[in-house]
Amino acid sequence: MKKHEMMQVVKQRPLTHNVYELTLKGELVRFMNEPGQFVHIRVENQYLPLLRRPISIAEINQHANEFKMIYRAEGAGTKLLASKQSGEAVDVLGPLGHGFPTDVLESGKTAVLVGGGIGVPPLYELSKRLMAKGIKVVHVLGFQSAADVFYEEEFNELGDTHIATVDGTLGTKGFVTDVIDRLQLPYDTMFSCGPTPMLRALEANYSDKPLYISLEERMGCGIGACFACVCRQAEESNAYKKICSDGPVFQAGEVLL
Amino acid sequence: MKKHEMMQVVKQRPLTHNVYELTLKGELVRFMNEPGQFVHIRVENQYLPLLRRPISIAEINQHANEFKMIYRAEGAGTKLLASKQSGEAVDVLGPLGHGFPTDVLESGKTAVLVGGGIGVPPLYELSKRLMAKGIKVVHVLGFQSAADVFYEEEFNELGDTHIATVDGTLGTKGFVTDVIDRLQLPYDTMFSCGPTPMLRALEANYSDKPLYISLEERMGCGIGACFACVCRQAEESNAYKKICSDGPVFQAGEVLL
Amino acid sequence: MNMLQTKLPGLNLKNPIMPASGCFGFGREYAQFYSLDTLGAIMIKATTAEIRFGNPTPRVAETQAGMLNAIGLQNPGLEKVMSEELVWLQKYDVPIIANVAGASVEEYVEVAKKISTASNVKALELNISCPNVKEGGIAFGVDPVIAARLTKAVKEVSEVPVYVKLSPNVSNIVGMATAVESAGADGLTMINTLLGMRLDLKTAQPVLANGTGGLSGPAIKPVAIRMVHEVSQKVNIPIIGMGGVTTAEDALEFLYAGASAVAVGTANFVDPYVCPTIIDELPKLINSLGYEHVSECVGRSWKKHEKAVYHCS
Amino acid sequence: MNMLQTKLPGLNLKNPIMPASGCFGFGREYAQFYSLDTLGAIMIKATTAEIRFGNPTPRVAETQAGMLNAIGLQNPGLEKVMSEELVWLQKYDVPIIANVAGASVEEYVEVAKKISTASNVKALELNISCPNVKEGGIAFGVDPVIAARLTKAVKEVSEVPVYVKLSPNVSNIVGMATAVESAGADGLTMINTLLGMRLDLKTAQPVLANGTGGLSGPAIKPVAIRMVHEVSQKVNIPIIGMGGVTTAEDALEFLYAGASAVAVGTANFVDPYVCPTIIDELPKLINSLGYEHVSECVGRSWKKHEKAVYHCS
Ligand SMILES: Cc1cc2nc3c(=O)[nH]c(=O)nc-3n(C[C@H](O)[C@H](O)[C@H](O)COP(=O)(O)OP(=O)(O)OC[C@H]3O[C@@H](n4cnc5c(N)ncnc54)[C@H](O)[C@@H]3O)c2cc1C
Ligand SMILES: Cc1cc2nc3c(=O)[nH]c(=O)nc-3n(C[C@H](O)[C@H](O)[C@H](O)COP(=O)(O)OP(=O)(O)OC[C@H]3O[C@@H](n4cnc5c(N)ncnc54)[C@H](O)[C@@H]3O)c2cc1C
Ligand SMILES: Cc1cc2nc3c(=O)[nH]c(=O)nc-3n(C[C@H](O)[C@H](O)[C@H](O)COP(=O)(O)O)c2cc1C
Ligand SMILES: Cc1cc2nc3c(=O)[nH]c(=O)nc-3n(C[C@H](O)[C@H](O)[C@H](O)COP(=O)(O)O)c2cc1C
Ligand code: FES
Ligand code: FES
Repeated sequence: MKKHEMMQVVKQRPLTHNVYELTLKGELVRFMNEPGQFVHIRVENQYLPLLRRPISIAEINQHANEFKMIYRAEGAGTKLLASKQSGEAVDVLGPLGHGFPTDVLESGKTAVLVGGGIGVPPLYELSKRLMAKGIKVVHVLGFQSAADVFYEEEFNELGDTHIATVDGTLGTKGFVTDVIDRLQLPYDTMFSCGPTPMLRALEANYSDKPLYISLEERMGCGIGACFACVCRQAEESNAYKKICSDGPVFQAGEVLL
Repeated sequence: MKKHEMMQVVKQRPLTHNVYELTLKGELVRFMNEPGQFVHIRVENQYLPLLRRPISIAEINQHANEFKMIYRAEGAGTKLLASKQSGEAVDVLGPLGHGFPTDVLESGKTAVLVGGGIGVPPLYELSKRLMAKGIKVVHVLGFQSAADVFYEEEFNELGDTHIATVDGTLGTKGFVTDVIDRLQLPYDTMFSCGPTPMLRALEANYSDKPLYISLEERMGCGIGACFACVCRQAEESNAYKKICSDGPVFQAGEVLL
Repeated sequence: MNMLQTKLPGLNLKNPIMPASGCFGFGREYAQFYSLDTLGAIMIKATTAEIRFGNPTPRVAETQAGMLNAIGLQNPGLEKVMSEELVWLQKYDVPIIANVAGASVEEYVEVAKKISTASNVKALELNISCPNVKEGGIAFGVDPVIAARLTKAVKEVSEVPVYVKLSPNVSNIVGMATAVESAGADGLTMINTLLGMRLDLKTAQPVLANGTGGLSGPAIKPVAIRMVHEVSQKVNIPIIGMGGVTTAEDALEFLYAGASAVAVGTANFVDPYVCPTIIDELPKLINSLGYEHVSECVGRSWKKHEKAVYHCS
Repeated sequence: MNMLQTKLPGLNLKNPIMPASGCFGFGREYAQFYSLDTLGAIMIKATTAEIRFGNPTPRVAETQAGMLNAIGLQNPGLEKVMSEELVWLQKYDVPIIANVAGASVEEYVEVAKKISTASNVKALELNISCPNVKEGGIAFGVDPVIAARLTKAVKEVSEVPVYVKLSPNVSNIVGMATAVESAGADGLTMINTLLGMRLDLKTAQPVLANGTGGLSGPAIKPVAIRMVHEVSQKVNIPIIGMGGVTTAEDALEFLYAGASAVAVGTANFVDPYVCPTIIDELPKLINSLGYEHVSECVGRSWKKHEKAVYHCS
């Protein structure tokens, strides 16, 4: 299985003051078949930055051999990535890890997709796939502030989309959990990606129904070889799962948050 | 005195398979008034390569605020430099050091300029200035092979130009000293830049008349602060000169080769 | 003849290039990218008697031309390594160097005794130098007397040659090397990581949950080269060199310094194909410099060789 | 009040940023770029009793995010440094820290005694750790007993506070630090360079004529941060931290680790304006993180501070 390619930049587009959408083209797209997987990006063919950067796959277009990722340009690596122009190549390893299961729901059921900040992107491909299967999707997306919101329209086209901002500048003031509690919506399965405190809150409050969460951790190899990204398995004290290769998506309860 | 500037690339042009001519434009050119001085170039605004690269000033065009340097793209730094395109900027420190004295000769006298390989470039501006003063210039330039020769025509326009190649593919087969011995030309002062063994041979054989040599050494700061580029002074055992700030041009006998 | 063929105690290597311990797991992941048969050997992840979770996360941090790690010897434990990982590796024609760790001499001895009986384990690598293990690992790595005692104890039970992995965090690396040589070590591997730290700008706290971690990658290569150069002149056992190797040129620099073989760690994370690429390019590189066999390069920085092969112009 | 003002034994600094010894000569060259009044202090090049030529060239080699140097303590000698360099420096309002070196305790004592009488020399920096001096410097730097003896001898004759510069090439940096503290050191400066080597691909020989050299630059910062973090928790004298500082962020990391002031070495070669740039940016940086004075940052990685200033989102 081919996992490594110099992929072509098709488009680089700012979504907010510091969030970018990058469209890449190449053969690897053929292997991208699970929402929630990620790619491991080498930004420079140099020693600075040395390590690859893990970024979720946000949208897959098999037809055009293209995929999109959405990322926040914050540190050295992602800032450099944001400077890549159409026509340049980006060194991609992936798709990696295990994504969100879409076969746990039948047509007609309802899924709630809960995203926090830069955890929102992988939910987009997931939502598209769920909708294509006839599943009703509701999105609850949390951001710091109105200026940080992205993809609201795109999600709106797929299903109801509720925004929460910490400072109240858009949508509900507060956290995603405030929205979910307020909505009181009947749903069958919840899918989520975002900061760990958010995931913990979801696990604490909505574990009565199936809940899938996508985790983040600092990575070395990104493929399961270095033990950098490990979390404890819930049941056994020293047993562990690797987020990069066993995850990043786990069922709530499978691992300790 | 201003010594540092982000200078604009005006032109980048290959002269041989691995030698390039780079034309830069900027205010620093105003301070370039001595043939044989050098600039200290930071190729990347990163930590790789970390150190600056010393490169001689090959031609000064005060009128256009431009100067040329000619360099061999061999290691990491110079290869990167060769990739700089017109419109990009290059971080330049200089002009640095002390160059060839042109006031040691009067109009009507004869100067022999002896260059070896990538030591040839600084002799070009020197030759132009000597010629402008009415001094007769004769050039003896040594290279590995015909494929390595550059600026033959340019030098020819200023004065007689004799080429030596180690493999005999152009001009005299052998070293510059072979040419000088053969020519037996009457001259008043010799100026030289090239590999140390060449300079040693010149010093050994032609010290009866004034001889000025330009030295090379690995550099740290390039301005005299780090003691990386030091050579011994001939007369006193522990006395020293810094090539970057006391040189790179010395009179033969001033320092130990 | 194969110009990369390299013979070391217990090891008959197709080539002198191998992934370093902890940077290649037990090989499964990289087997997705290329056949492990390509490799000279594989240094597997440190194995302890029982399953270990290791340190809390974050466990890695990037630095200038390097990285810090504080994995903390996480591994599935001796039994699983033997029954699952080593058995799985048997399908490849590649010698395994088992990295042995523990919190006590007894644990080292237990792991060494058992793991050295696995059919594809051709040598042990005694990890006395992991800076991330608090219970005693660090003391083993910086004290020549303890290191020698441990080496001796393991030698007594091991079925295969024992290489001792040296820590660079010492005043006197030659003293450590000669101490374990006298205690019976068959070879040395060096260097392990330099102890380092990175602080987060916003929180002022260490990026690694463990506080300190081991520095690896290109940044440490000059230190590694210096130590291999020093030690190789003072011992009569071979050295497997490592620290920052990313290219065939880097590998050759280690051979020149005095290493007989070279391991590649961090670079695997950057480029999963780095080992086969180096194996591919090394013969061309040494040929271009006038050598006919990789062994001619070993120790060339300090050995007097009869034949001067390269003529600088 | 000046938010960068820093008080250390003997030193009343406008700001905690200063060029490191050996990377700034005696200031003349950088005075062409900016007024030396800008600097917190200046650590001048190591001074010995007599003029020294130092090591043969080449003396520097580039490495990944670092450089090796083997200058070998070249300097014009005590008399010239005092009569020419220090006198020239008097025109600036900047305290000088004189880096003192020698081949014997007697030489250190001689230099320390005389140079500490210069009116602008406000402190000495005892260079016990230069890895490029063969006659004994290295032994001073790795042996706590000798280091303590030397510190004591110099303290007895010095007219100004004495800072001891620690070598990172040791197993136990805390042991070295506490040894010189007990011997009377008023402060520490750390770290000096890591001993390293680079080999030339074509000749197989070391690039440096001296063979080994000292590794400096961004590559070594994680090691320096770790050592400052470790030592600052174990001593009661202030530390001037250094090793790879290139930006205000790097300087802040050293303060967090436990340094009270920060020196900049190699980065001066890359960007002659690096010190004034850091001095300019440091106040903005610490303000943006919620601090009002640079001293609030010192040791923040391990100290319990009353007021939590930054709130991560
Ligand atoms: C499975 C997975 C999927 C992700 N998907 C996305 C995404 O779709 N969009 C997005 O913007 N971000 C995503 N992230 C986070 C992203 O990896 C980090 O923002 C990025 O690595 C930071 O790099 P930098 O160069 O900006 O920061 P630097 O500060 O230069 O990074 C230094 C080091 O820390 C690591 N690091 C820093 N922050 C994080 C983090 N939050 N998680 C993991 N490693 C980190 C970097 O990879 C690098 O090794 C994902 C992380 C994981 C693990
Ligand atoms: C005063 C002076 C003037 C020079 N003028 C010219 C010129 O006009 N044209 C030209 O092509 N070359 C010139 N050189 C040589 C030039 O500096 C080196 O070729 C260049 O630094 C090599 O850099 P690299 O990135 O190719 O090599 P790398 O191998 O990447 O260099 C590694 C390190 O070694 C140093 N280094 C390597 N070779 C030399 C060398 N021969 N001299 C000094 N430092 C070296 C580099 O500066 C760098 O610090 C001059 C050198 C000096 C001292
Ligand atoms: C993530 C990681 C894990 C490591 N784990 C081990 C280990 O388990 N045992 C060991 O002896 N060395 C371990 N090392 C050290 C490497 O084997 C190697 O000695 C070191 O990283 C230097 O080589 P490099 O610069 O090529 O990475 C580890 C290194 C890294 C980066
Ligand atoms: C070229 C050079 C010369 C140095 N000379 C001295 C010296 O004379 N005395 C000394 O104590 N340290 C000397 N050092 C060490 C520096 O002062 C500093 O401790 C070290 O370089 C780490 O800092 P950096 O990474 O910022 O360069 C020298 C360093 C370099 C690079
Ligand atoms: S990042 Fe290496 S195991 Fe997950
Ligand atoms: S290069 Fe620093 S003194 Fe000449």
